[in-house]
Amino acid sequence: MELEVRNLSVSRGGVPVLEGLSFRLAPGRALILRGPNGIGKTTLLRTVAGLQPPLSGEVGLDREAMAYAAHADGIKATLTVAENLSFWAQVFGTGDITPAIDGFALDELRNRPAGGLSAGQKRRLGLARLLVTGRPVWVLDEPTVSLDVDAVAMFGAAVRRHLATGGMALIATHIDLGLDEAEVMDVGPFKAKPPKVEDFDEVFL
Amino acid sequence: MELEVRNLSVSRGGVPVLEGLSFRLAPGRALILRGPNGIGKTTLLRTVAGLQPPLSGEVGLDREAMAYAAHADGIKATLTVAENLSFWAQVFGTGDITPAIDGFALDELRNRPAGGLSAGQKRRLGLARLLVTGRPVWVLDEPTVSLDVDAVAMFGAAVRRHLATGGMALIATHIDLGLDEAEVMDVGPFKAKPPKVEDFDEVFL
Amino acid sequence: MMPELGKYAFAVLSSYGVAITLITVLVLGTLWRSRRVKAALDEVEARRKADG
Amino acid sequence: MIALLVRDLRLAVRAGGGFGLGLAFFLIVVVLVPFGVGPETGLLARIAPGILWLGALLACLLSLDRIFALDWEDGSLDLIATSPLPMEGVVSIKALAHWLTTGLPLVIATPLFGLLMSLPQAGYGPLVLSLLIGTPALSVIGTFGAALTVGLKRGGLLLSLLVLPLYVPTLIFGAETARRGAEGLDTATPMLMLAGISFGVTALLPFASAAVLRVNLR
Amino acid sequence: MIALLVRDLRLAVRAGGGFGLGLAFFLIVVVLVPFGVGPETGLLARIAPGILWLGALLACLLSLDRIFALDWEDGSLDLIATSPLPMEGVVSIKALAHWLTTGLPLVIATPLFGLLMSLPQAGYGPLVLSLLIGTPALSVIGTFGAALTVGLKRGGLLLSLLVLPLYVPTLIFGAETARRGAEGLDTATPMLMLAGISFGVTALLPFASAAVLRVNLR
Amino acid sequence: MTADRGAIRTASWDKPLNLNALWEYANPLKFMRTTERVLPFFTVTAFACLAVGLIWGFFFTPDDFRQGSTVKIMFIHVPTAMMAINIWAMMLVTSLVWLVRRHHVSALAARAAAPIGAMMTVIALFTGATWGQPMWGTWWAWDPRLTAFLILFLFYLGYMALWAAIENDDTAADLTSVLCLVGSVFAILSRYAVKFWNQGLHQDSTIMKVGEKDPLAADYYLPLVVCITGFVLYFVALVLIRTNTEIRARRMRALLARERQG
Ligand code: HEM
Ligand SMILES: Nc1ncnc2c1ncn2[C@@H]1O[C@H](COP(=O)(O)OP(=O)(O)OP(=O)(O)O)[C@@H](O)[C@H]1O
Ligand SMILES: Nc1ncnc2c1ncn2[C@@H]1O[C@H](COP(=O)(O)OP(=O)(O)OP(=O)(O)O)[C@@H](O)[C@H]1O
Ligand SMILES: [Mg+2]
Ligand SMILES: [Mg+2]
Repeated sequence: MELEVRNLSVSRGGVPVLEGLSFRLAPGRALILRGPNGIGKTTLLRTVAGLQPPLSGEVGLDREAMAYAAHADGIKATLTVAENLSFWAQVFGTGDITPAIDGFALDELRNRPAGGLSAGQKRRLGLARLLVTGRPVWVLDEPTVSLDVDAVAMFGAAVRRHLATGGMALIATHIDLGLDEAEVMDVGPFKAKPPKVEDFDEVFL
Repeated sequence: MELEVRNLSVSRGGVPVLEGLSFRLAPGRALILRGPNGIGKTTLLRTVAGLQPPLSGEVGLDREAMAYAAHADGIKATLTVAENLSFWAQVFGTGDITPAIDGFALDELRNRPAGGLSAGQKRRLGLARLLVTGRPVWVLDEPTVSLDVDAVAMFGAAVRRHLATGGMALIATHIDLGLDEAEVMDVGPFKAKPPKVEDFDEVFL
Repeated sequence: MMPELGKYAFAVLSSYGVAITLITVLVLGTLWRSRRVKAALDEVEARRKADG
Repeated sequence: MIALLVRDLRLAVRAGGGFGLGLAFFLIVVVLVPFGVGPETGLLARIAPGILWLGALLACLLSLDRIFALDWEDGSLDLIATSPLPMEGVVSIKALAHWLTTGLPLVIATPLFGLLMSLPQAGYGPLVLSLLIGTPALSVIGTFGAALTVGLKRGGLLLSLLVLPLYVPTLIFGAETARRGAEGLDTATPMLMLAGISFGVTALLPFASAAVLRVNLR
Repeated sequence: MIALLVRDLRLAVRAGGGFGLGLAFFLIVVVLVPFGVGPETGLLARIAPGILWLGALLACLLSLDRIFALDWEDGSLDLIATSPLPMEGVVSIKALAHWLTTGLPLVIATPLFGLLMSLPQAGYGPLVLSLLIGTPALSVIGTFGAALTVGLKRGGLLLSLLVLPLYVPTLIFGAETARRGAEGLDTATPMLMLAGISFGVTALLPFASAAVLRVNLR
Repeated sequence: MTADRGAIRTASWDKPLNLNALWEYANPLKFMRTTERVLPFFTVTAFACLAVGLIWGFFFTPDDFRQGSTVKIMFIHVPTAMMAINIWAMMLVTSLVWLVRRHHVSALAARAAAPIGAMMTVIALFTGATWGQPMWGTWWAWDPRLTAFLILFLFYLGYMALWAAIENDDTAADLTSVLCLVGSVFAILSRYAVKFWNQGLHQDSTIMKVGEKDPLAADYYLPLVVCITGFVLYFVALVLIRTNTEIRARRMRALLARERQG
C-alpha cells in the first residue's frame, strides 16, 4: 500500500486553489505540507481524505485507508474522555482504547466530561482518536495547535510509532514538529493560476 | 495607568485552578504567560478581562481598559471582512478601520465574506479587531494559533506598535512570538493546592 | 371495616391509592438518594484522608 | 447600540431571509391546521383568532434561540460583554431586532392569513392591533428565556419549556382581544391588559435578562 | 452502528433530558390551544384529534435540527463520514434515535393529553395507534430535511419550511384516522395509508438522506 | 442588618430572639447538624398526622349528602393543592435569600423543595381530576383555578429542568433563582389573566371561612386540619433530608473536582 497523488487540482467554494500537485508517500514515511495562510492546505487534505471530490487528477488510495483529523475534533462535551474514545473505537472496530489513553497521557482525565477540558487537553483527546482508528494513513490538519511543548513531543512520538508499524502521515502545519525524518513539501508553487482560456465551461470550474 | 494584579486566585467550573498570582504591567510593557496545557491560563485571562469574578484578590484596573481576544474570534461568516471590523469599530467608538486592515494585510480580502477565509486568515481578522478597540490593555489568549511565519511577524509588529504608544499586552502562548523585550512569567508554580481546612463553606468554592 | 363507597369507589380508591403511592415513592426515592450520596461522599472523604 | 441593531438586522437578512422564514413558518402552521382539524368553514372561523395568535407565538418561539446562541458560539458575546455597551442595552437591542425580524412581519402579514382561516370581517382590526401590541412582549420575554439558556448546548427545547408558561398571560389577553373582536364585542379591557403587560415587561425584564446573561458568561 | 445509537441516546439523556423536553413541548402546545381558542369543551373535543396530531408534529419538528447540527458543528460528522459506517446506516440510526427520544415518549403520553383536550372516549385507541404508526415517518422525513439543511448556519426555520410540506400527507392520514376514531367511524382506510407512508418512507428515504448528506459534507 | 433591628420580643419566652442568629444556619455544617437533630421529631409527627388524618378521613367520615363518598378525596386534594402553592412561595423566599445574601444552603433548599412541590401538584391534579369526573362530569375543565394551577406545574417542570441542565452549581443557583422570581410574577399574572378569561367551576375558598353561613362541618374540618398538618410536616421532613442530600452532593462534586485537579 502506498499513497500516490497524481496531478491533483483542488477547489474551495467553487474556486480552484491548488493545481498540478503530485506526490507519493511510502509506508513508514511522513510528508509535511507547508505554505502560507490561505494557500489551500486544508482544502488539499480534505480532498485527499475523500471528503470532497478533486477538480482533476486522482488520489491513488481508497478513503477507507485514511484517518482524518481536522481543526474541529468532534468531541462531545457531555461524554467523558473515555466514552468519547470508545465510541470511535467501536465505530472503527478496534475496541481497545488503552494505547490511545496512554499515548496522550489522558489517564488522569479519563472520567472527566470532555467539555471541562482546556484547549490543549481537548486537542490531545482529538489526536488520541487517531490511535483507535487503526488506519494506515493519517491526514492531519495543524495537529499541534494549542499544544504545549510536552504535548507536541507526545504527538511526535505517536507519529513515529505509527510510522514504525508501516503507517503513513500527511501533515499540514506552520510550526516545527520535530519530525526531522519527514519530507517537507511547500505547496506554495502549486497555487492555481487564473484561467486564461476564455471558455465558459472552464470559467465555471 | 498600570495593570496591577494582586494575589489573584481564579477558578473554573467551581474549582480553584491558580492562586496567589501577582504581577504588574507598566505602560509600554508586555507580559507573556507560559505554562503547560490545562494549568489555567485561559481562566486567568478571562478573570483579568472581567468576564468572570476572581475567587479572591483583585485586578487593579477597570475592565473598560481591556480588549480581550479569545480562541473564538467572534467573526460573523456572512458579513464581509470590512463589515466585521467596522461593527467593532462602531461599538468601541473608534470609527476608522484602515489601520487595522493595513496592519494585518487584509486589504485583498476586504470584501470577502468572512466565512470564506482560511483558518489563518480568520485569525488575522480576529487580531485586527484589537486595533479598532482603541483600548490600552490587550489580553490575548494564544493569538498566533494557525498563523504562518509572516503573519506571526505581522502580529509581533502590531504588538510593538501598540506598546510604543503606551499600551500594554498580556499574552498567553505556547510558541515563541519573537517579542524578546517582553517579560515572561510561568504560571506553573501558582497552581492551586488542595485546601486543608475542613470547612464546608470553603469546599463549596 | 371497609367503608361503603358506593358508585364512587373507583374515584375515591384510586385517589387514595395514587396519592399514597406517590408519597411513598418520593420518600423512598429521597431516602435512597440520601443514602447513596452519603455513602459516595464518605468514600471520597475517606480517600481524601488516606491521601492526606 | 445602533451598530449592534444594524448588524443583527443585516445578519438576519444575510442568513437566508430572517424575515421570510418566520413568516413562512406562520403560514405553514396556518395551512396545517385545516388539515389537522378538517376544513369546515364554521369551525375554522371560530378557532381562527386563537390559531392565528398561536401561530404567531410559535413562530416567535422557534426563532428565539437565534437571539444569543450564534453570538455565544462564535465568541461574539464574550467580546460584546467586554465592550463599552451596557448589557441592559444589548439585551434590549437584541429583543428589538428579534421583533423587527419576526414580530413585525407577522403583524403585517396577518390579514392575509386571516383570509385563509375564514376570519370574520370584524375581526381583522382587533387581531392586527392585538398582535401589534402583544408581539413586542413575546420578543422581550423570549429574550429573557434565551439569556437564561444561552450557555446550554442546544437549549432549544428547554428554552421553549421555560418561555411558554411566561407567554400564557400575553396569549390569553391577545387571543381574547382578537376573539372578542371577531364576535363584535368590546375589546377595550383585554387590550388594555395586553398593553399593560407589554409595557411592564419591556420596562423591567431587560434588567433580569442582563443579569442572567452576565451570570451565564462568567 | 449500535455504538452510534448508544452514543446518540446517551447524548440525548445527558443533554438534560432528551426524552422529557420533547414531551414537555407537546404538553405545552396542547395547553396553549385552549388559551388560544377559548375553553369551551365542545369546541375543544371537536378539534382535539387534529390538534394532538399537530402538537406531536411540531414537537418532532423542533427537535429535528439536533439530529445532525451538533455533529456538524463539532466536526463529528466529517469524522463519521470518513469512518467505516455506511452513510445510509448512519442516517437510519439517526432517525431511529430521534424517534426513540421524541416520537415514542409522545405516543406513550398522548392519552394524558387527550384528557386535557376533552378527547371523546372512543378516540383514544385510534389516536395512539395512528401516532405509533405515523411518528416513525415523521422522524425519517425529518432526518431527510435535517440532512438537507445541515451545512447552513442555524437552518432551523428553513428546515421547518422544507419539512412541513413533506409532513402534510402523514398529518392528513394520521389526523383523519384519529378523527374518525373519535367520531366512532371506521378507521381502516386512513390507517392503511398511514402505514403505507411509514413503510415506504422508511425503506426509501434513507438513501436520499445519505446522498444529500454526502453532498453537504464536501 | 443591625442587632436591634433584628431583635424582636416574643411573648412566650419573653427574651429577645436575635434574628441574626438565624443566619448561622446558613453554614452547611451547622445546618446539617441541627436538622439531623430535629429530623426525628418531624418524621414521627408527620407520619402520625398523615396516618391519623388519612385513616380518619377515609374510614370515619360520613358521606356528604350531595357528594357521596367522594368528599373523602378532599383530605388529600385540599392539602396537596395548598402545599403545591406554598412550596413555590417557599422556593421564592429561599431564592431571594440566595440572591441577596448568597447562602448556599438557601439555594440548595429551593432545589430540594422543587420535586416535592411538583409531586404535590401531580397529586392535586390527579385527585382533582378523579373528583371532577363524578362531581362536574368531566376530568378536566379550563376553569381559572385549574388552569392557573396547571401553569404552576409547568413552572415546576421548567425550574427543575433548568437546574438539571446547568453544570456549574453557582450558575445554576443564580439562574434558577431569577427564573423563580420572574416565574412568580407571571404565575400571579396568569392567575388573574385566567380568571378574567373564564368564570370558574371550581369552588372558592371555604375552609378559611369558618363561622360564615355555610361552614365546613366539623366532621370534615377536624380530619382535614390533621391532614394539612401532616402534609406540612411531611414536606418539612422531606425538604430537610433532601437539602442535606443536596449539600452532600454539592460537597462531593466540589471534592471530586478538586481531586481531578490533582
Ligand atoms: C383537576 C381538577 C382540580 C384542580 C387542579 C384543583 C386545584 C385546586 C387548587 C389549586 C386549590 C387551592 C388550594 C389553595 O388555594 O390553597 C383547590 C382547593 C380545593 N378544591 Fe380543587 N381542584 C380540582 C378539582 C376539584 C374538585 C372536582 C373539587 C370538588 C368538587 C375540588 C374541591 C376543592 C376544595 C373543597 C378545595 C379547598 C378550597 C378552599 O377552601 O381553599 N377540587 N383545588
Ligand atoms: N467560499 C469560498 N469562496 C472563495 N474562496 C474561498 C472560499 N472558501 C475559502 N476560500 C479560499 O480558499 C483558500 C484556501 O483555503 P484553505 O482553508 O484551504 O487554506 P489553508 O492553506 O488551510 O490556510 P491556513 O493555513 O490559514 O489554514 C483561501 O485563500 C480561502 O480564502
Ligand atoms: N467544568 C470544569 N470542571 C472542572 N475542571 C475544569 C472545568 N473546566 C475546565 N476545567 C479545568 O480547568 C483547568 C484550566 O483550564 P484552562 O482552559 O484555563 O487551561 P489553559 O491553561 O488555558 O490550558 P491550554 O493551554 O490547554 O489552553 C483545566 O485543567 C481544565 O481541565
Ligand atoms: Mg487550514
Ligand atoms: Mg487555554
